Amino acid sequence: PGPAAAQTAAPTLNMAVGAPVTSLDPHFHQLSPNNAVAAMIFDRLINTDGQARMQPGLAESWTAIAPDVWEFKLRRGVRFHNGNEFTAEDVVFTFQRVPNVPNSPSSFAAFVRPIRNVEVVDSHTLRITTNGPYPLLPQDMTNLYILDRETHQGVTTEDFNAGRAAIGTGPYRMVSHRMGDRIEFERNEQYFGERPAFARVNYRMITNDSARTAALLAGDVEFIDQVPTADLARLRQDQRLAMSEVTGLRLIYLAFDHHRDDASPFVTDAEGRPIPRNPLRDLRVRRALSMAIDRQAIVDRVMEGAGTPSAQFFPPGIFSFIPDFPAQRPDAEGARRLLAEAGFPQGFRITLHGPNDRYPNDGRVIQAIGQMWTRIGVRTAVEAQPWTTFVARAGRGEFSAFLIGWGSNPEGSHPLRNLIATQDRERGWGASNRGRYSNRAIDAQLEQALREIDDARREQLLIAAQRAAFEDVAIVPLYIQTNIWAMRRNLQHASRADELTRAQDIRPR
Amino acid sequence: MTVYLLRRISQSFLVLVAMSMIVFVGVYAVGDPVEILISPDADQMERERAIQALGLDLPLWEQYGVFVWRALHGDLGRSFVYNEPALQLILQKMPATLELAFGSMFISVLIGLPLGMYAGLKPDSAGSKVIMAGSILGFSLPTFWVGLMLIMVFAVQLGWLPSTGRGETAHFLGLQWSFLTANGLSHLVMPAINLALFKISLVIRLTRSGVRETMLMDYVKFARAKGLSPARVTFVHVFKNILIPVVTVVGLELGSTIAFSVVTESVFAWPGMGKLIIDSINVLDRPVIVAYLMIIVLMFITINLIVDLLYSALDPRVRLEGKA
Amino acid sequence: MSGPTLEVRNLRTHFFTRAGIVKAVDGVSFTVGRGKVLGLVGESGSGKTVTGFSIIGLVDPPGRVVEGEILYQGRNLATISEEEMRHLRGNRIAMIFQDPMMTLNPVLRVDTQMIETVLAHEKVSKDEARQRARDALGMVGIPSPDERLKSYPHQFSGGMRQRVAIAIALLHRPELIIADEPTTALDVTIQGQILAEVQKLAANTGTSLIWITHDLSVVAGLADDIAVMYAGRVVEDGPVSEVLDRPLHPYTHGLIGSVPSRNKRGEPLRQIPGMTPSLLKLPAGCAFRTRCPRADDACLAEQPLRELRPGRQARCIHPHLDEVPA
Amino acid sequence: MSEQPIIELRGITKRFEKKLDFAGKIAKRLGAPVREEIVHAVDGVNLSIRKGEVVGLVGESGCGKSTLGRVVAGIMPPSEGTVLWRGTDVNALTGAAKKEAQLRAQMIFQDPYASLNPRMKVQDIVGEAPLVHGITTRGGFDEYVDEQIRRAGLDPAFKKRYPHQFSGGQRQRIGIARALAVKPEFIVCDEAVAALDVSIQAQILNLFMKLRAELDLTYLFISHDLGVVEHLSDRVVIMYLGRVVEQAPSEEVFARPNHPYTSSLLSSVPRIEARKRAFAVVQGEIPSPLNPPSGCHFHPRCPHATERCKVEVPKLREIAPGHFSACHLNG
Amino acid sequence: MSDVTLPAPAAVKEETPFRRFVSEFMASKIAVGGLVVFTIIALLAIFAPWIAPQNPYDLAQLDIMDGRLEPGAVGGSGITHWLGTDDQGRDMLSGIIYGLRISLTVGVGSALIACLVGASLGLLAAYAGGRTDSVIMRLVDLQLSFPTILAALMILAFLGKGIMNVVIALVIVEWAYYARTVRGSALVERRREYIEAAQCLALPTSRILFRHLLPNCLPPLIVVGTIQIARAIALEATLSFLGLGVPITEPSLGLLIANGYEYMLSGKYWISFYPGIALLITIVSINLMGDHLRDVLNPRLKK
Ligand SMILES: Nc1ncnc2c1ncn2[C@@H]1O[C@H](COP(=O)(O)OP(=O)(O)OP(=O)(O)O)[C@@H](O)[C@H]1O
Ligand SMILES: Nc1ncnc2c1ncn2[C@@H]1O[C@H](COP(=O)(O)OP(=O)(O)OP(=O)(O)O)[C@@H](O)[C@H]1O
Ligand SMILES: [Mg+2]
Ligand SMILES: [Mg+2]
Repeated sequence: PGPAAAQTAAPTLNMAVGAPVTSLDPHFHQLSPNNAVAAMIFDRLINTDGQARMQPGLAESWTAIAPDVWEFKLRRGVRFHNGNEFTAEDVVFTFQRVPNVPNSPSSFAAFVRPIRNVEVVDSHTLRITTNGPYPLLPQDMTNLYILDRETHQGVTTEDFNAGRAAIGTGPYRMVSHRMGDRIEFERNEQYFGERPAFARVNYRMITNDSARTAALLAGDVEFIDQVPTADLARLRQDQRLAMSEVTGLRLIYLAFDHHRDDASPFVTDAEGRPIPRNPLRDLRVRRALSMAIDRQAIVDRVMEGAGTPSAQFFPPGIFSFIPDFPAQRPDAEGARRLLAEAGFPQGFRITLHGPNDRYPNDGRVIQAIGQMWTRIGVRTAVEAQPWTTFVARAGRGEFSAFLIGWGSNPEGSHPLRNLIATQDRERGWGASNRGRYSNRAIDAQLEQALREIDDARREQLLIAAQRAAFEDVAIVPLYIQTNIWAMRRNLQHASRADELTRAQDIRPR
Repeated sequence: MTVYLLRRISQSFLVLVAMSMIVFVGVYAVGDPVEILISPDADQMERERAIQALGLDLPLWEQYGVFVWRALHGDLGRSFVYNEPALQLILQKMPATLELAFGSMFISVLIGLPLGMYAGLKPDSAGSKVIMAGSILGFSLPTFWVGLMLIMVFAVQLGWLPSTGRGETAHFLGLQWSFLTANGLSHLVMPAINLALFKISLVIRLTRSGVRETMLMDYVKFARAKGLSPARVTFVHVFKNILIPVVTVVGLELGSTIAFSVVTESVFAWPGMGKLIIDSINVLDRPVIVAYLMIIVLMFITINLIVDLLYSALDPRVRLEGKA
Repeated sequence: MSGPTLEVRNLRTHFFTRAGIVKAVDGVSFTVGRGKVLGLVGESGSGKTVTGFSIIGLVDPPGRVVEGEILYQGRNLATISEEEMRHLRGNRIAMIFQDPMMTLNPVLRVDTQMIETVLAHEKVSKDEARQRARDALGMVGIPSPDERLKSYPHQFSGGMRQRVAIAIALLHRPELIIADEPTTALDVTIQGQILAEVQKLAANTGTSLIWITHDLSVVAGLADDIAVMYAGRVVEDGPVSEVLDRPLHPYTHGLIGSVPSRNKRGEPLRQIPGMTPSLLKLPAGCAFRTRCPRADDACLAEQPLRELRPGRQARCIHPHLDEVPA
Repeated sequence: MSEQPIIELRGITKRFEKKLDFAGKIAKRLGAPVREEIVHAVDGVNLSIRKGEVVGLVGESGCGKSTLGRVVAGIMPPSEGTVLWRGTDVNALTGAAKKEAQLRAQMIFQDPYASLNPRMKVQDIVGEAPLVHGITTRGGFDEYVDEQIRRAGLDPAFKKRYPHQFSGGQRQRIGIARALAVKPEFIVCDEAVAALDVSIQAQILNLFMKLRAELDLTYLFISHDLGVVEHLSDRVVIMYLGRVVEQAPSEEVFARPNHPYTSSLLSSVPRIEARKRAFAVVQGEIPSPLNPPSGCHFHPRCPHATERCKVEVPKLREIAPGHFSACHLNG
Repeated sequence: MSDVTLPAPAAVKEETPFRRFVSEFMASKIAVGGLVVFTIIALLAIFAPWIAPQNPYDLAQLDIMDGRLEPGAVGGSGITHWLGTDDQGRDMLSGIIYGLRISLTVGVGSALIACLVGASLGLLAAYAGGRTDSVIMRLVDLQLSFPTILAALMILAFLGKGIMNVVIALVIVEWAYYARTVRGSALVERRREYIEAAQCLALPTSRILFRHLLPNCLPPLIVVGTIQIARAIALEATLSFLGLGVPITEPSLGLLIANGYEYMLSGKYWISFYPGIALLITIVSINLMGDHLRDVLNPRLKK
């Protein structure tokens, strides 16, 4: 059946997502589910495609006219849902609002902080001056949703949630919103870009994994995201269903206590006595622990194939991917040898921590790693706990080794700056460097890359810095998650590496 | 009566204060909401700004003081996550939970009372043994497991009922209710049954033991000695007496159902308060947690009060003045 | 005047318990004449209450009437259907229970409990039934019956509750009232009041009464005839004055002897040695044998109720034929 | 009979108050019809009992007999007044002396089923207190308990049994053994035979009298059965709504009752000698102790009541040697 | 005087309350069935290390390559997994036997401790009355309106993870039920004459409380106890479902079920089904006993 037939048959799309949308205010809380919905209602200057590559959005083009000056040419004839025209003033207004959203627990302010000055050249041209050379400005612009100066003057988060202010230029307009339950959308017939396939969308939130799958199987919804890996095999076999998959941008990795020279809190010797020095400071030990892990087995057995073993942040095809750096092969023998070299022929004991409600199968993965480490003589106790308690303790550096994940912007500087770089309050580096890894050489390379406007040269610098970090086992990358959506057979979906689930990506087959 | 109410109110007030303090200290100990809420790539500056924006920079006792001060003015704080008044958030979700709780209570009484009466009147019959053994199943299996089983059978396999969600709603008293539409009602059935299972067992058990004890009372025998029909003896003399414990326990259960239908709500994606509180606990959204508990405590107190009043309506021997 | 209101012949009611068969009533016979008061006395546990329940057919399992005839105006109540029995109960035969605190349903108003009794046996309007209830309350001397009808039992004192129970028994002007120790739980002054009511009643309406008690003094003042029970059997019966003044059976003799007013002040009371045997294993022959000063081997044989004097029967081989208790 | 009273009650008053709590006080301020509820269970009772005497305490249900008994037995402190034990104030004592005084007065309860702990063996019920108080030792325990049980007329072979295995009369004997085991001099019998059958009642009453003779015990015998009291007591005290209305030697009371209440009480008692008699009705309902009538409490039911009875509380006055009565009719 | 010493009541054998209780309990076939099943379960749990084919808590004995094997399959280490394996390659049969152990420890342990705490407080409340009573009962109210999950989270935060901490969480949740029950019956028992008799005998208060009052409040306590054991086991399962239960490497029955829950839609029924059956049997057996206990211990139903 052609698209037209499918459309008349099902003008409404019922879809369910696994993470609740907490706010329709696009500048209130940086959270994937919120961003996905914002991307349906609003637009950004620069959009991203399924592979996280930049595409013209409300800006038709952008160029660096000086190392610290960017010029954006805006699209003409774009109108907000209420008919107001989109102009450069709206962008300026948006930049002003972003840092001033009251009570925001996780604001978007960091994206406008590098901006020193915005100059409106004409109604559809902007010149943005940054504090020093800032190559990441376009990347930052992919995160900011543009509001209308007239409409959104003085509106509050509640106005967005109530629908009064949920007015953008995006492909859908919001019809109704029941917090934490569902949002109903209607197609924006005036949309400047590709016309979405469905006239109405019923966007439901079903947080329980099995319930979401059941809703799809029962036919209550036609499309779901975050397909639980346990159900993959069954869903793949189901003739009525189709899947859409893409390797994402979220790396699951292990972090170690690099911070303590003396005893690390959850490490003891093979007999359970304290060890006065922290073995995890020894590169050989870290290598051994990484080597002991059979990533392919974890991906196959625990993740049911929904992942790609990796030794670095990104999958191929992403800017600053290290081409000749394959995932570590398991080598228990080699690992034992390295341990012996490092002075632990009997191994030692360690507790591996991790969350049990954050990433798919997180609790299972740490158990599997526990098995593998125990097999090379590192007797591992495994402790999983809810993210709520886990993350604060991890942040305070209370653990010796723990599993955690990181979803990157598609640019090596992003994970490097946050996970690897030495913690530095001034520069805002190392925010999530919970193992307190520190390597001055890498810091220097990163600093240089962050001033390099030329993409090719910047990529080389970033590759070198990443390589150095992984060779020093700053963290132990495990695998990159695959994002999976499931739908009725008569639908198709343009998958997205950035995990956003949006109605405009779904079309009848 | 007035004294009784006053006493209840003053005691309730103390309970509220104690509860809010426990929650404040408890949530503080569990973790740091900023760690959970903030984007992981936010730098230190961002973090500090967020901490300040949420008022978490003050010492705990000062935060508590601010809370109390505002609470006395009717403001229970704003949600960290939703940036909406916590009270409003909770009240939005309340109808969903209320109808689920009342639905399940209704089912459990509808099924439990007759079965319990039967089991009590004929304690040695095979039927009553089956009922009693069956009622154990009601609380043997974890709710989440039974819930998914229901979905599998009735939604996925048979396709009789919708799997999850709340369905269409209709306006009534300015709120959205799903029991008023056929579609909404069909959504309500399964979660309500899931939640009712435990209560059905409870009601059966209570009713049975109540009937057995009441049947032995002299006044039942005297009623028979008056020549009343067995039906009148059972449905007037016995029934009204067993209603007393049943109403008490069902009332208290209603409270805990409203408060803690967390698991059922999450399995059936039922957008009620239970899901709100578990979500809020997961992100340590303290204003919502505190406001929620305040409301729950108040609700418990109110339900207790209503139960007591009902109790005295049903049992004329109980005079409220006499109770401590 | 035709025959007696009630004639019980060789009634046996047994309880089939796990521990064994409890022969609570084991061959009881007596007759209640029209308008007469029969006092049924005996020790605690001797089967008085069970006899009463057997008559109105309310013996609960594991108990059962296993033998005997209960002839009420010629009909054998032991064999009629439950439905027929129900129409007699509360209507022609009424019962008043021992404990006034427990006989009225605490959660129903007094009027409900009275009106339902009227409606159970007669098709009358609710208002008429209420009128009847009010009259009955007035009859037993409850002041302002209209208000009292609207009360709950707990708002009444014990004596008033017992009077309500009596009023309920009177609603249909029954031919027979079985009163099971209705004053045992009450004070002497209140007891006096109730006894006065009952007397008035029997005199005015011609109702027959079975008055169950173990208080001989009450029976003395109230009854025409008396039947003494011991261990599930009637051991002696006859007119009140006869039995009390010239008891035949040693048990009756002992019982009367223990009443304090029959003893000299300050001296030890006369007492029956030993205690009531368990109904589960009664000694063979005369059940009183083990406690009886006159017992001998002859008592090992079963004794029938024999007429020893005109109108006087007793179940004893060695009756007190000549002595008069002090 | 010796001269000094073994026990003397002076102005004993016992009130049961339901005080207003904080909420109640506020409600009262707000005009709610609440008030403190006070039951004058015992109201200014004076009584002295000589060694070896049996004093019968008679009255209607709820008139305060048990409460007075409990005060005398030391289970309850009086609200006002003093209990003098051989001339010393019991409440002024402390420590060992107090315990000693407590043990000298014991109580036997009405309900033979409720007054024994169903989960204790007879030997523990009887022997626990003597052991705790050092009256006997572990070694001498068995012998001591046997002796107590035997004295109460039970077979010591049954001391390892539990109360439910005994009949009412036997249970009452266990209660007696328990009281006697701490070697009391004075025993309060609170309706100790009310729950028993006439034939068993006779056994227990005989036991009381035998023990009195053997152990030189003094009794306060509470009952509403005038027949029993008449048989047993040397002196009778009659109470009405918390007050003593008449007090006289036994023969005197039954022969010449003075107070109208006593007369009506006596006339209500059924007697085995009286055949087919007409029962008399005492006028009026028993008043609530919560809200007792003014003046003489009995006036609403009294056939001879005058205006004075409604306002003035009559004093207990000696109208004949040893015969006291509280009635205005006595002039 | 022949009449002073009464003859013995005609009882055949020495009957203690306990013996009588046992004989009455044994009279019900269903209750005995429950007892037998429960005994078997308890023995399985106690002797788990000698019975289970594998130590499911030893990570060294697990291999994820054996994960999710079907019932009856033979794993890499040569063990036949009669009930299949879970995602970690844990033998389900061993997991269930060990899981029973934890579930019973948690259920019985928490019920016992909660009973101890609750009963003492309830007793105190009833005996002392007045302000003590009010304070304790308001605490009970507070507890009953406090969400289990939040309580468990707080304990997790204060004390970290572990079986003992789950027990503590359950105790904190459950003591209030016991306190309420005991107070209720103690209020009645306190007015009995045998308590007055004990006071009259000048026995110390503690003795009166624990030797006289407490034993007479036991029957309702035992009944509540059997129900609460079942409830505690089920509650632990729910906590595990929410990620707040026992450590994941030492799964209880509840955690096994919660783990298998995710596989229920995928056809790998055994991961959740068999532990579910084991839990069902355990709870049913406890409650069959409890139900009958309730009847045996209820004096009003006896004649
Ligand atoms: N349901 C029953 N099961 C077994 N035995 C019973 C039952 N009901 C009564 N009995 C037995 O029947 C016997 C007679 O009991 P009944 O109540 O008639 O005595 P009673 O003469 O009325 O005594 P009381 O003066 O104490 O009321 C008693 O021994 C009692 O134990
Ligand atoms: N603990 C108490 N609290 C409140 N009031 C009480 C208490 N104990 C007794 N009373 C009241 O005190 C009054 C006297 O009671 P008491 O038990 O002394 O009477 P009694 O003469 O022994 O009655 P009975 O003959 O029924 O045993 C009654 O009105 C009773 O309600
Ligand atoms: Mg009887
Ligand atoms: Mg008394």
